[in-house]
Amino acid sequence: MTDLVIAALCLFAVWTGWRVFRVDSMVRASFSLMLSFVAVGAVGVVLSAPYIGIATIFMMAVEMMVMAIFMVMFMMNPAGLNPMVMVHQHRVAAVAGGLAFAGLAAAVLAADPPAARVATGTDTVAALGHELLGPSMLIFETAGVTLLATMVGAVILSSRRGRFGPADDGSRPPGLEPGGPPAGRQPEGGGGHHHHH
Amino acid sequence: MTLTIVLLGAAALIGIGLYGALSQQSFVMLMMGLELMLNGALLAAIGLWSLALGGMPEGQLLAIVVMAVMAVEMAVGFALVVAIYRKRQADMTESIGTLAG
Amino acid sequence: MIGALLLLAVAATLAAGTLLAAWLDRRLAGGGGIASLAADWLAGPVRTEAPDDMNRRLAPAWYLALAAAGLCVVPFAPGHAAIDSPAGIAIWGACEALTVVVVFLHGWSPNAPFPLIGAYRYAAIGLPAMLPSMFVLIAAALPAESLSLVAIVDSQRGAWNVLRQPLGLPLFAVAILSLTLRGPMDYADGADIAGGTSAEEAGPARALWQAARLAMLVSACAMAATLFLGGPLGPVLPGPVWLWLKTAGMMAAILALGARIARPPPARMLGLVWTVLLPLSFLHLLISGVIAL
Amino acid sequence: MSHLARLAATAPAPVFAAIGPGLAPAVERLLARPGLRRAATPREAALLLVAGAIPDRAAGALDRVHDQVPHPRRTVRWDGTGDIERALLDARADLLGGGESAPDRRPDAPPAPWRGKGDHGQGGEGMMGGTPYGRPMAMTGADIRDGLQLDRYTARVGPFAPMLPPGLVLEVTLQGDVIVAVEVQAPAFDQPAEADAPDLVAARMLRLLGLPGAADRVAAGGRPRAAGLLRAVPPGLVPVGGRDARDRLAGCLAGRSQEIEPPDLAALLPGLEWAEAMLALASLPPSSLAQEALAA
Amino acid sequence: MTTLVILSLWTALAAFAASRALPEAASTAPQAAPFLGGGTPDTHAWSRYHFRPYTMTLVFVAFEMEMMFMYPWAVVFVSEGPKALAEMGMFLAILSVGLLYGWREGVFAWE
Repeated sequence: MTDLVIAALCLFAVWTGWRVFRVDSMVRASFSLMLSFVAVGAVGVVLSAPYIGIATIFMMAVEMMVMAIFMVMFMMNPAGLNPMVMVHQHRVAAVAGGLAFAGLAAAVLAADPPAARVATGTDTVAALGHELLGPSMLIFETAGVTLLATMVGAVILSSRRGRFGPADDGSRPPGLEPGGPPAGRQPEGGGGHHHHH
Repeated sequence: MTLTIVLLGAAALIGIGLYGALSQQSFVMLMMGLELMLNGALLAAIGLWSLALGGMPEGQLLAIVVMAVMAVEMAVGFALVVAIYRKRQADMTESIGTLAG
Repeated sequence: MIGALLLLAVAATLAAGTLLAAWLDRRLAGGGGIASLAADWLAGPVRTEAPDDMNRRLAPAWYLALAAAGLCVVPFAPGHAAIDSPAGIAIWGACEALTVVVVFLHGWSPNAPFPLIGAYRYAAIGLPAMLPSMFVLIAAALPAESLSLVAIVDSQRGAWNVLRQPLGLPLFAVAILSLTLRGPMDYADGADIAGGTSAEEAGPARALWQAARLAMLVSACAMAATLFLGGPLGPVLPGPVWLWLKTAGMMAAILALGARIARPPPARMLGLVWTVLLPLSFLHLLISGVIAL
Repeated sequence: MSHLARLAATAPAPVFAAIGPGLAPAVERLLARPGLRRAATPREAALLLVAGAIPDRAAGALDRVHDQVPHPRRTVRWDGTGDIERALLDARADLLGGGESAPDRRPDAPPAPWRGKGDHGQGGEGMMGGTPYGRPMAMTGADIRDGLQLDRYTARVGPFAPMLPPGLVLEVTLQGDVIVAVEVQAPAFDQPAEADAPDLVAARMLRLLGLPGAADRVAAGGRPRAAGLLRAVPPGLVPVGGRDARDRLAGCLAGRSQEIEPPDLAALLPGLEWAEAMLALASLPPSSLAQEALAA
Repeated sequence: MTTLVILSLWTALAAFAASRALPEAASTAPQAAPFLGGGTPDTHAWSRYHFRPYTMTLVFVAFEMEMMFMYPWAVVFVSEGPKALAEMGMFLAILSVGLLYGWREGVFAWE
C-alpha cells in the first residue's frame, strides 16, 4: 500500500517535472515545478519525515512564487501567447538526460543498500532540533553566514540604487572636499561604465 | 522495494533536470533544470535517510542543506540575471558567453 | 470513527462559519453578505480574452482547499484534531505560503491589466507579511515543545498564550488580514485597480472566490483562537463549542479591524512590514523565549 | 423564482455607474444608499446606470462598458430627476425574475484579425511579432526608474473608470505598476460646484485607501471613524501650490474647500506608482481636471 | 499517511467542485475585452512585467531559509535551555546584518 502511494507520488513528481519544459507559459512552468516539489514533500511525509516534507512544501511554494515572478520578468513571451520553441542542442540534451537516468537507475538496481528503517515512534523533529543545536551547530551557524553572504551579494548585484548613484552610471563616490574629484580609485578606461563587483 | 522506487524517481528527476539544464536557451530556464536536479537529490536524501540509514539525524540536515543550496542558487542566480540584463539587454546563455570580453 | 467525526466537524465548521462570516461581514465591514453571494452565483460567467483557463477555474478551488486543510490541524477538543501531525503548525505555514501562490494565480489568469497589477502587489506584500506570522507560530511552539497544535493547546492549560505572548495576537492579526484579503493588507483588490484580482471575475467564479475568502477567514480565526485563546479549552461547555465561540469572536474582531484601518500604497506598506513588523516579531520571539525558559 | 433568486433579490442591487456631465455628485450620493451596491467593475454589476447625457466622444466607451456587464444585464438611464432608486430596484427585480438581458452593442469580432497567419497561426512572424487572439504583444522600452528595459503596457483608461473623475481619459504607459508616460486625451466632464465639496473629495480618497464604509459616512456628513488616514498617504505626493496630497486630505476632512489651478498631469504623474497617482488625482477637485486646457 | 490522505481528499474535492460549478464558459469578443473604464489597451496584459521590489524578493528568499532551522529549534528550545536561545540569537543576529545592509541600500522600497 505504502509502496503504491509512493510510486504514484514519484510518478507525479516526474510528470510535473517533465511538464516544466513542455509548457509555453512561464507561470505554468514555475508552478509545475512547485507541484513536483510538493509531491517530493509528500513522499517525505509518508516516509516518517513529516517536518522535512511539509517544510519542503512551504519553502518551495515561496521559492517558486519568486521564480515565477522572475521568469515572467525576463522571458520573452512569458505567457506563451505566441507558440514557441525555446530549446537548443535538443538531441544532445535528451541523450545526456537519458544517459544520466539510465546510469543512475542501473546503479540503484545494482546496489544493495542497507535496510534500516526509521524506528516507529521516533520524534524526528526533536531529533533534528537536537542535532542542529548539538553536533551540527557549526553547519547551522555556517548556513547563517552563507545566507548573509547571499543577501549582501544579491543586493549588490541586483539593486540599482548604490550609495553613490545608479549602478549602471558607474559608481562614483563623492569628493573628499566639496566639488573635488571623486574619492577612491578611478575606474580604468575612464568610461565610467564598469560595475565594481 | 520502497527504496528502489524512491531512488528510481530521484534518478528520473535528475535525468529530466539535466535535459532541461542543457537544452534551454535561457538562463532562467536553465535554473529550472538545476532546481529539478536538486529536487531529485532531495528525494534521494529523504529516501535513504528514512529507509536505509535508520533515521540518523544528519540525513534530515542534509535535506535542509539541499534546500538552502536551492535558495542561495536562486537568489544569486536571479541577482546575476538582473545585473546582466541591466548591462546588456540579454538573457540568453549564448549572449552571456560573449560578455567575457 | 473519531477521525471521520472530526472530518465532518471540519466540513460543518467551514460551511457554517462561512455563512456566519458573510453575515458578520455585511454587519461590521459593509461587505456583500450571503444574499450578495447568491446574486453573484446567479450572474452569467465571463471568459476574458485568451485567459489561463485551467488556473482561472482552479484558483478558487485551491483557496477553498487551503482553508479546509488549515482547519484540519485545529484541535476541536483537547487531544483531538483531524490531522494530529507532529508538524501541525508547519502545515498551517504551508497553507499560508500556498495562499500567496493561489492569489497570484487568480490575478494572473484573466490576462487583464488590473488583476495583473493586483496579483503582483499581493505577491510583493504577501510574501514578506508571512514572516511575522511564521515567527508567531514558532513562538507558540516554544512552551509546547512541539509543532503539534494539540500540544500547543495543552500547553495553555495554565495560562493562555495571549497573556504569555502579548505581541503574538496583533502580529497574527496582520497575517489573517493578509491571508483573507481584507482591510489594510488587501493588496490584491484595491479600489484604484477596480477590484484588482477580482476585477474581471463574474458569476459563479466570483461567488466561489468570495466564499473561499470567507472560508479562509474562518480557518485563520480558528487558528488564532487555538494559538492564543486556548482553542477548545474552557469551563462547563464542551470543547468544540468553546472553539466555535472564540473563532466567531475573532472573526468579528478581524472584520471590524479591517474596516477601520487605512491601506497605504503598496510601496509604503512594504517598508512598514520590513522595518516595523519584522523587528516587532524578533522582539516577540525573544520575549516568548525568555518567558518559556 | 427559485429560492436562490429570492435570496439574491434581498441583496443590494449591484450598479456600475457611467456618469455624464452634471450628475457626478448626485450619483455619488445615490450609490451610498443601503439598497444599492457600488460595483467597482462592470463584471460585478447587473445594472448599468447611465447618468446624464453622455457626449458623443464617449459613446464608444459606453458601449464597451455596457458589453462587459455579465448577463443578465440592464441599462437604466437617469437625467437627474425622478425616483432613480425605485427604477434601479425594479429593473433588478425584473432581471432576477427572468427578465430579458440586454444584447451586446458592439460587433462580436476580435480586436484584430489574426487566425491562420504565421507559422503557428499566431497572426504574424517570429516570437513577438504575432497578434495572438487579435492583440499584439507588449514590447520593451526604456525605464525611468531603475534602467531595466522591460515591457511597456499602453492603454487608454477612462472615461468611465471608477478611480478617475468621469470623462477623464488618460493614455498611460505602465512598466510594472509605475507610470512612465501620460497623455490626457480628454478632460473630465463639467460638473456642478458641489462635486468639489470637501466631503466628496475626502470620500473619494478614503475609498482608494480601502475604507468604503468610512467614505460613505463622510459623504453623508459624518466622521470617518478610521485609523491611520493621513499617515497612509505618502508625504510629498503631487504638490500643487505648496500643498501635497496629505495636506489636501487633511484640509478636506476639516471641511475646507480648495481652489487649484489645472495641473500638468503629463508632467506630474510619470514616475509615480499607479496607487499613488490615483490617490493624488482623487485629492484634486474634479473641476481642476475638467478644463479644456488639460486636453491641449 | 493520514495527513496525506486527508489533505489530498480536500484538494481533490475542491477541484471536483470547481469543475462542476465553473463549467467552460464562452464570451463574445466585446464582453471578453479587459476592463479599462471604457478605454482600450494596445497590447496583451501578459508581458515581461516589471516587478518593482525584485531586490527585496531576493533578500527575502535568502532570509526565509531561517524558518527551516527555526521550527525544529522551537521543539527542543526548552529542553536545551539558554544555549538554544544563544545559538538562535547568534543565527538571527547574523541574518539581521544582511537585513540592515539591505535596509541601508534601500531595497525595501519599489525600485
